[in-house]
Amino acid sequence: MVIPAFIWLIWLPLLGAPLVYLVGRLLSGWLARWTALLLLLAAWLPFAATWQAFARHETVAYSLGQVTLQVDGVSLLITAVILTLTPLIVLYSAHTLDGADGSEKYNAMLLAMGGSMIGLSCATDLFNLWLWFEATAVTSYLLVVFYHQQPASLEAGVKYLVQSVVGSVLVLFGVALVLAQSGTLSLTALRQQATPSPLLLAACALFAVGFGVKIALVPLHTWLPDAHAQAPSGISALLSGIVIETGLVALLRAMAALTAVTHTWGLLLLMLGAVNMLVGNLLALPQTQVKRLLAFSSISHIGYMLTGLGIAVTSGEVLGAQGGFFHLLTHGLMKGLAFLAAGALLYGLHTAVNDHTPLTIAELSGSGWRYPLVAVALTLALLGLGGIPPLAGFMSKWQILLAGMGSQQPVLMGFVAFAALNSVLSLAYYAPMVQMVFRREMSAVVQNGRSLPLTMNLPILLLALAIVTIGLWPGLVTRLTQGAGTALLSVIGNQ
Amino acid sequence: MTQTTVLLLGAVGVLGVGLYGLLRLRNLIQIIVALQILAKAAVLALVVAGKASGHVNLGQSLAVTVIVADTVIAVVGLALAVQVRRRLGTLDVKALATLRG
Amino acid sequence: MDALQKLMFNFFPLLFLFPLAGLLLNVANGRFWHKPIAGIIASSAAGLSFVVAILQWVALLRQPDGTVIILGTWLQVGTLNVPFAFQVDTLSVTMMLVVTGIGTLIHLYAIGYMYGDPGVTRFFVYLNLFLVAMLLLVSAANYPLLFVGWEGVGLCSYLLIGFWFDRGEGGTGNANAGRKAFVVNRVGDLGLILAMGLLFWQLGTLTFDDVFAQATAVFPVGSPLIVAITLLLLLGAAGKSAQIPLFIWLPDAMAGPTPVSALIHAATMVTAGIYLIARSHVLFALAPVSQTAVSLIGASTALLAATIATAQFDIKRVLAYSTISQLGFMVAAIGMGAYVAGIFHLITHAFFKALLFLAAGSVIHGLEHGGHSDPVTLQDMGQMGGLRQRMPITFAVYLVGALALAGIPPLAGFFSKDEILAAAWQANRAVYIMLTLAAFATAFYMGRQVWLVFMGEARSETAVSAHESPPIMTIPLLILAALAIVGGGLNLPGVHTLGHWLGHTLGHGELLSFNATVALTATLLALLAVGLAYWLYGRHPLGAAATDPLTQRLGPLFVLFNQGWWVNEMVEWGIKRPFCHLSTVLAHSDEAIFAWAERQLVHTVQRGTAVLRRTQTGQLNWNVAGIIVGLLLIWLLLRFS
Amino acid sequence: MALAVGLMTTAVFCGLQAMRAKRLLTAALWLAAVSASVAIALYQLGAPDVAVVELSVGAGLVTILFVFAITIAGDEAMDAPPIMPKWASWLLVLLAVGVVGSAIQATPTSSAAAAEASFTAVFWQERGLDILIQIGLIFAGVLGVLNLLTEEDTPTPSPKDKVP
Repeated sequence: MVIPAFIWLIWLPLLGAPLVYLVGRLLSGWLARWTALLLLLAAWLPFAATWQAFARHETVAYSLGQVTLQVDGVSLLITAVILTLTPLIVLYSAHTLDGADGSEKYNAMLLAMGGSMIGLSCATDLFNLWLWFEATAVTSYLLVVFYHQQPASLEAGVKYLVQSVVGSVLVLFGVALVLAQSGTLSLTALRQQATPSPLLLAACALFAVGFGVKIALVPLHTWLPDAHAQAPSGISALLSGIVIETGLVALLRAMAALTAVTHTWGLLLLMLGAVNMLVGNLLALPQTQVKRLLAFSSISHIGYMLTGLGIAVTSGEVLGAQGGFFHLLTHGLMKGLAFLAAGALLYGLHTAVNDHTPLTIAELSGSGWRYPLVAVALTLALLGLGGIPPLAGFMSKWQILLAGMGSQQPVLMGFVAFAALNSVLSLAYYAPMVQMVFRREMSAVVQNGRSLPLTMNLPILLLALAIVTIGLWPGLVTRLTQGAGTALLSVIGNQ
Repeated sequence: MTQTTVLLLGAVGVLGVGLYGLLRLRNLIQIIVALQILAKAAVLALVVAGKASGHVNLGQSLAVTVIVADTVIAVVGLALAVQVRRRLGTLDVKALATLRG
Repeated sequence: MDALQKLMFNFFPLLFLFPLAGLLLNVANGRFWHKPIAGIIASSAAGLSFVVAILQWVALLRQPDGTVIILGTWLQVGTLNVPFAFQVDTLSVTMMLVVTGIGTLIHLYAIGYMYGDPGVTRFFVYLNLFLVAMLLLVSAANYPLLFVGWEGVGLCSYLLIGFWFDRGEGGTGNANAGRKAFVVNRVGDLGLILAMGLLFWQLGTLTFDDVFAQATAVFPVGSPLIVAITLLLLLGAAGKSAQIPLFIWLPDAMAGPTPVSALIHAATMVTAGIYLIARSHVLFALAPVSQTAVSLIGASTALLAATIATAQFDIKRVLAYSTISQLGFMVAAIGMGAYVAGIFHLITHAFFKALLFLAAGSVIHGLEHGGHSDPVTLQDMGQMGGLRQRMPITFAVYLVGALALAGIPPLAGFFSKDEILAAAWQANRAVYIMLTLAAFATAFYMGRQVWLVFMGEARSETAVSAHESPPIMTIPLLILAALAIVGGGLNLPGVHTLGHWLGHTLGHGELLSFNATVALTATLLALLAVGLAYWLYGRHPLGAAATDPLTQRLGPLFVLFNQGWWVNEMVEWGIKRPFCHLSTVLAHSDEAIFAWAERQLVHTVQRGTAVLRRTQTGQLNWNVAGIIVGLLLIWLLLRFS
Repeated sequence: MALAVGLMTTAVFCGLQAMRAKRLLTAALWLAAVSASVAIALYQLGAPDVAVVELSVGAGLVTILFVFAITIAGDEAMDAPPIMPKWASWLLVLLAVGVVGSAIQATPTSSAAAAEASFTAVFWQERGLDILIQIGLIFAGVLGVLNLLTEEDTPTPSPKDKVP
């Protein structure tokens, strides 16, 4: 059997992980880092090949035994975001890890996490999906507590671990219920033969809750602000930018297979989305720590994605799915950038001078004059997150809004109006941060701040450019988001 | 009521015990015990489900995978608990509530 | 389109590129060169942009139907195609000329005004950024692009109001003012977003030409949907243009540096709402209800704000309320379909209100260099007086501005205001009466201000030591004063230059004939008001410790012996007291009501936040409980929906 | 049938004991008992292979791990009162169990054992991909634990002084 190129998208990072570890162990951490970087960049080659095959409308699939991995639009989108963010984060973390113990473990786990997330996005078997999900989760726990000397990291790690494990056991219970009822685990087969029954309905609820813990659906979100704020900044970027989104993909895959069981899951997504937006925004409002504020804002951004996807599921509006996935992509880049920039400031202002307390918003005062590049990038990211045109975040929210309006259903229009209101008010916490950055007076910590290494500035610059470019030419990524949107609609069927 | 139903209900019961433990316990290692109990429930449920649908061997192989995965989780959790004990001097999760609001 | 015209249109992108280049230069190099250079670069950028706008104007003179310039694709999703398209027609070019022209003068003035401020580079960066956004707003050829500019100017306004974030009440007053402006504006923006959503839903396009072409076919006159769309647009306009009930942010916005007040909060940004309604006039024509709503809101804003302005003591607050009131005139005009009159007043108002603000800035600047720096004292008219001799140029130009605003012929304000009043006379008597009363109050408070600030004797040491501002500030003032004098010539009755010009975009047919009765009434009322002001403030210059006679009854003996007591009593009880009381009461009640509403809103949000924060206990056990509650909720939702 | 009920009752009982245990070591031993009763149930069900794995790994290896961890971390006395009120915990647990349990009432019984490949074939071939991922999972776990247990020269708080 010919092994299709996309398998290398998964194997390259997964097999690369032990390699990187060994290189780091036996030779040097520096070499290990460059190996990791090289592997991740090399993964773009199979990506290009897969993209081409996909564009030719070939079925890109690979079976081992009875388990099949298959690429569709959603997997391509997720893979693109992973392959963009992960190498940048390897580069970004280089300086903070230099000389620290275990940099090779960090990079190896980063690779493993990337590989398992790509695998997750390709899974077509319910149990296989869970297993990839579990692999992603285990690597992410360990990355959250990478700085295990700090009590706060441990605290966040413990909460993350316990809540995630509860969620994953619930998913597993759902898998068991599905197996008991239908005797198959293949998502395609399930889609064809699932019929409404209390057992499958309970399974739906278990999937929603189990994956919902990872996505941080309110009220399952309590771990997120701790984990995302306490993790090393590069990991925070990855967690907020992509890990919670892969949870969303897993949820969509599982629920889409059971569409026949419950026609109301689109409404469920919309309602959860509305609650997430509101609660995320309200909780972000009083925050005084930069990273914690960003973490809470992730909760509300998941809400926008859910709104777009919910519109697609309820009304069959492809624009909604496209908008939801577009927001997934832009949020990945913007939140990634925001965390990287905040992390760079945290490094320059605190960590580099051996202060391990969190960075507060007040301490940002005047940092714009000391770190112009980082400050401008942070501003772009924050304003983009707040939906100020013409940045990327506005474009994706705008598509969701249009989808809701275009559906011509009053309920959906109500939901998008609520989303617009939330977006409008979210600036109440983004804007003061921007203003603080460009204040004239430098805070004491800014005056003592250390300069930032090139390896930190470069990823920030690249991501900032990407956001501005996507904002000005959203057409660049339309093919990705369109593919993902069509993929979702084709599996739930146009009702 | 058939044997499979009884066992499946039993699995739900064990799940409930685990959840109860997570709500009530304060000792981190004991919380990991509760997580293990949850995992037992899932293992049992998978095999019973396989049996009920006539794919007992499929259920078995999934269950083996789950046992392995949950052992990894137990190891990670225990290592974390040991670290917590070393850094904070206690296993009480109440001490792990500095991040809030 | 002939070759020359085409060539001039080719220059169009430079309109944005100059200010963009200016701000990038300043951002990149601001740290390295001397402060005044930042101002010079920013001003040149604005000036060059003005030249480009003139080129567009010349091009349109040859063939006035206008064109759409497409610079590339921007958004292409599903059926929606939004290009980077710019509308160059008589309306947008008029706005461009106002924005860049006044903008350039204010940039120049700001070089002097901001001299020595440590944040001067940042100031000019924001100012250039504002120009880019404002030009985008007025030249966009579709709603999303307009919205980009709309948000951009809002952001700049926020940044500039809070420019001196460390000043103001309790050290955070200015920052709070910025936030207030931002939030109120965003409420308006929500209206605009939803209006765009509804338009796209019904028409499947957001390009101006297509929307207007299809709207007449799709919407029957007065259909609920078009009424909803136009009312949402009105909400957007009310936010930006400070109309009832969203005007509360503008007076507080005066916390920003004075050039900002002149440029953003008087001459350009606040007129964006008027531009939006004028641009969407086809939609409003389909919804007579909304038109009536627009004109009533405009007229009541005009009257309310004018009464409040009579009872203010801060020199800039008087002008701020006056701006709200004049914006009300414009809104009322376009609500009645008198688009040309509205835009005409927009232009003349830009001249004389920018002039007044800058002159007020010159006063503040003059006092500041007298050695005092407390902004509250500096702007208190009670502490001024007698500046006529010490700041002669400022006094002269201020007088011109005040007379123009008061509507004294033949200054600019007379012609434009008269046209609005004439339109109101024909369209709606209630609106006419409100606007006439507002015009009367306008003349009165301007008279009061001139006397309090410039006439009489200095009432404080600060005022004694004041001196004239440098030429870099006074020259823009003189130019603006000249414009405020001759500005009325743009649209003389019977000639209608502006009417014909804008007619190419807004539709011909609305050329109001000169209404002698209205004009005479307005002029007489204005003179009467000025006379009243003189009678109160001019005949007996206030002493250093004297209070404003408006707040306190005049000494009864003095009144009794000089005027005959019954006349005085009649004036006192019949006109003056009620008038003053009304204005103070309005000023207070209005602030009280809005403050109450604001407090309630803030309180609710805070309470909600506090409750939510308590759920984030940080206790692992409670977190697991959250998961179980989530399971139950989701199951219920799936089971019973 | 009766055996199944008995085994399940035992499992739930042992689980509750593990939750109530005042010493960590006792809790770990009760956990092993749960594991054992589950393993017997699995065997009864006709799944001997997984029963063996559950006994050796679940009851054996995991218990050893717990004993190790408890030895390192110390067997703290647990007399602190729980944070959640008892009634609330019971209510939530019963509701959750009720939701899932009520769905199970109607378990299908298509136990007409389909012709199925042997356990070995299913495990090693049909689900081969799962095994590969498991290896990745184990690798990640090992790496992480190695990192977590790296000794630093930061002072370790003595067992007596607790964080205030």
